Amino acid sequence: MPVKILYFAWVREKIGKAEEILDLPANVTTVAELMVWLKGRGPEYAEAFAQGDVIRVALDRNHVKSTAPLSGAREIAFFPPVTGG
Amino acid sequence: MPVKILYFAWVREKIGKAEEILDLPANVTTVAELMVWLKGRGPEYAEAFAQGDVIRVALDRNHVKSTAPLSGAREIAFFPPVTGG
Amino acid sequence: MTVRVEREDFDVGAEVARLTVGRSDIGAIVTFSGTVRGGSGADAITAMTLEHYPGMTEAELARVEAEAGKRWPLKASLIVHRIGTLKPGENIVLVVTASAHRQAAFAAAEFLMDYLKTRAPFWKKEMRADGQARWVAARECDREAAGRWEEISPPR
Amino acid sequence: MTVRVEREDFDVGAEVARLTVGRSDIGAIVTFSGTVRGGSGADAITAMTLEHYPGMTEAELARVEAEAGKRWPLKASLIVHRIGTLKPGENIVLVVTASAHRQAAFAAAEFLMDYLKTRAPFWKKEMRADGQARWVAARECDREAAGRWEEISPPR
Repeated sequence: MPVKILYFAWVREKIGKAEEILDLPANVTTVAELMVWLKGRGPEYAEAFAQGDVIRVALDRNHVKSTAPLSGAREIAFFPPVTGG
Repeated sequence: MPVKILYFAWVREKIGKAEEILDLPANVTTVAELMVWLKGRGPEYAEAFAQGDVIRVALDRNHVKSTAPLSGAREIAFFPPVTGG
Repeated sequence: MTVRVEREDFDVGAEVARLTVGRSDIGAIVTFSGTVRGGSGADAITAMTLEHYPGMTEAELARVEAEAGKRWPLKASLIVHRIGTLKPGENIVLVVTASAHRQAAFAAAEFLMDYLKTRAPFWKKEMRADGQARWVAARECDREAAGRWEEISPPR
Repeated sequence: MTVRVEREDFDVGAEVARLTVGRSDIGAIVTFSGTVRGGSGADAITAMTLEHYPGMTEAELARVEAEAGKRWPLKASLIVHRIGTLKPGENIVLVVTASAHRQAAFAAAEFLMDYLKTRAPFWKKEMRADGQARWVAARECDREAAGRWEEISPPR
């Protein structure tokens, strides 16, 4: 099942792209597992996710914790802590 | 020593005037004594000051308690609790 | 730091613009506008008249504003209070506070309103739909709201 | 109850007027405007760029606004957040809350700002006077400010 992955702010800058469509392996079932898997895709990913604990995640546009199951989300976004307002 | 006395809101309406200049007797030295003395000036004053404890006082444009000495104030104002804002 | 008592209406946007024009040290601006509520049923009103104590009002508002400036690091502040006869929906009072950060601007605006409500010599008289006129009674909750600032030390 | 994300500037007075026109059930209107601070010395900035997550931003702001409407008896509310490149002194965000009484309007405006700061997916990048660009770091005090609402029951 292809999933749309979005990157924002410095996560986007480090990875060098704003979004991509990826087929996730069957054994990637949580946000944390997805981050580990993405790190393996290249040094730019490894650097972006080096401080994985500061990166925030949204599944289908809802904030979730990194322990959350992917639960068939179609759109997954990674970004730094928000700084609006 | 003549003193200017001001009345506002329903105190003014009950007394029927907004201000007057009065010579206070020497034995009227506190706000509370002045209120008692004013009550004696006529039924309109008696009615205005009937609920003396709800009436607020300012001496020379500063809020004071009814126990305050008049301390040579030149302008004394009586009014209900304020309701601005 | 400005205080005005006037009959004319105010425009919130114009007042904020005047207070902040050309400044880049302000990060947060809070405004409070108080307006005449029309009420309904037996409490419906057709107008409200605001009387005040000229001279003392301005002095009291300036004292309240100076106290806010001591408690919080304000970059600018403004109090405008209208007098005369106002219709439901019309503006009565405007408070504006500007600071580098929002916490100070919010706290100072609340403080100004709480103190203004209990210290500034204004009195409201309502003209009711049934033809009666009535002086508005002071609200106990306003005294309580003002009282809370005497215990809190300011978050500087 | 309205949420907008846009490039254009807003006018506080016009937004308040639009929200309250023809209404006499509102007694209190609070606005919060956040503006770009220019900083000074080594921290001087020449511009700030705001990036966001289209779709999620609007959804998150609407959720935050709906939550405020559940906690306080609001008559109207508005959130406007700008995106794009802004200069020091320019507006970033506007929150407006309207209620019968001031306590609800103040509390709801603070709540909206605290939640917006920690939940709405916006990111600021500063262009510094020394030529460097830098993503603004999240402030711990904003997390704490939002956290306090989880413990307080609303003053209804």
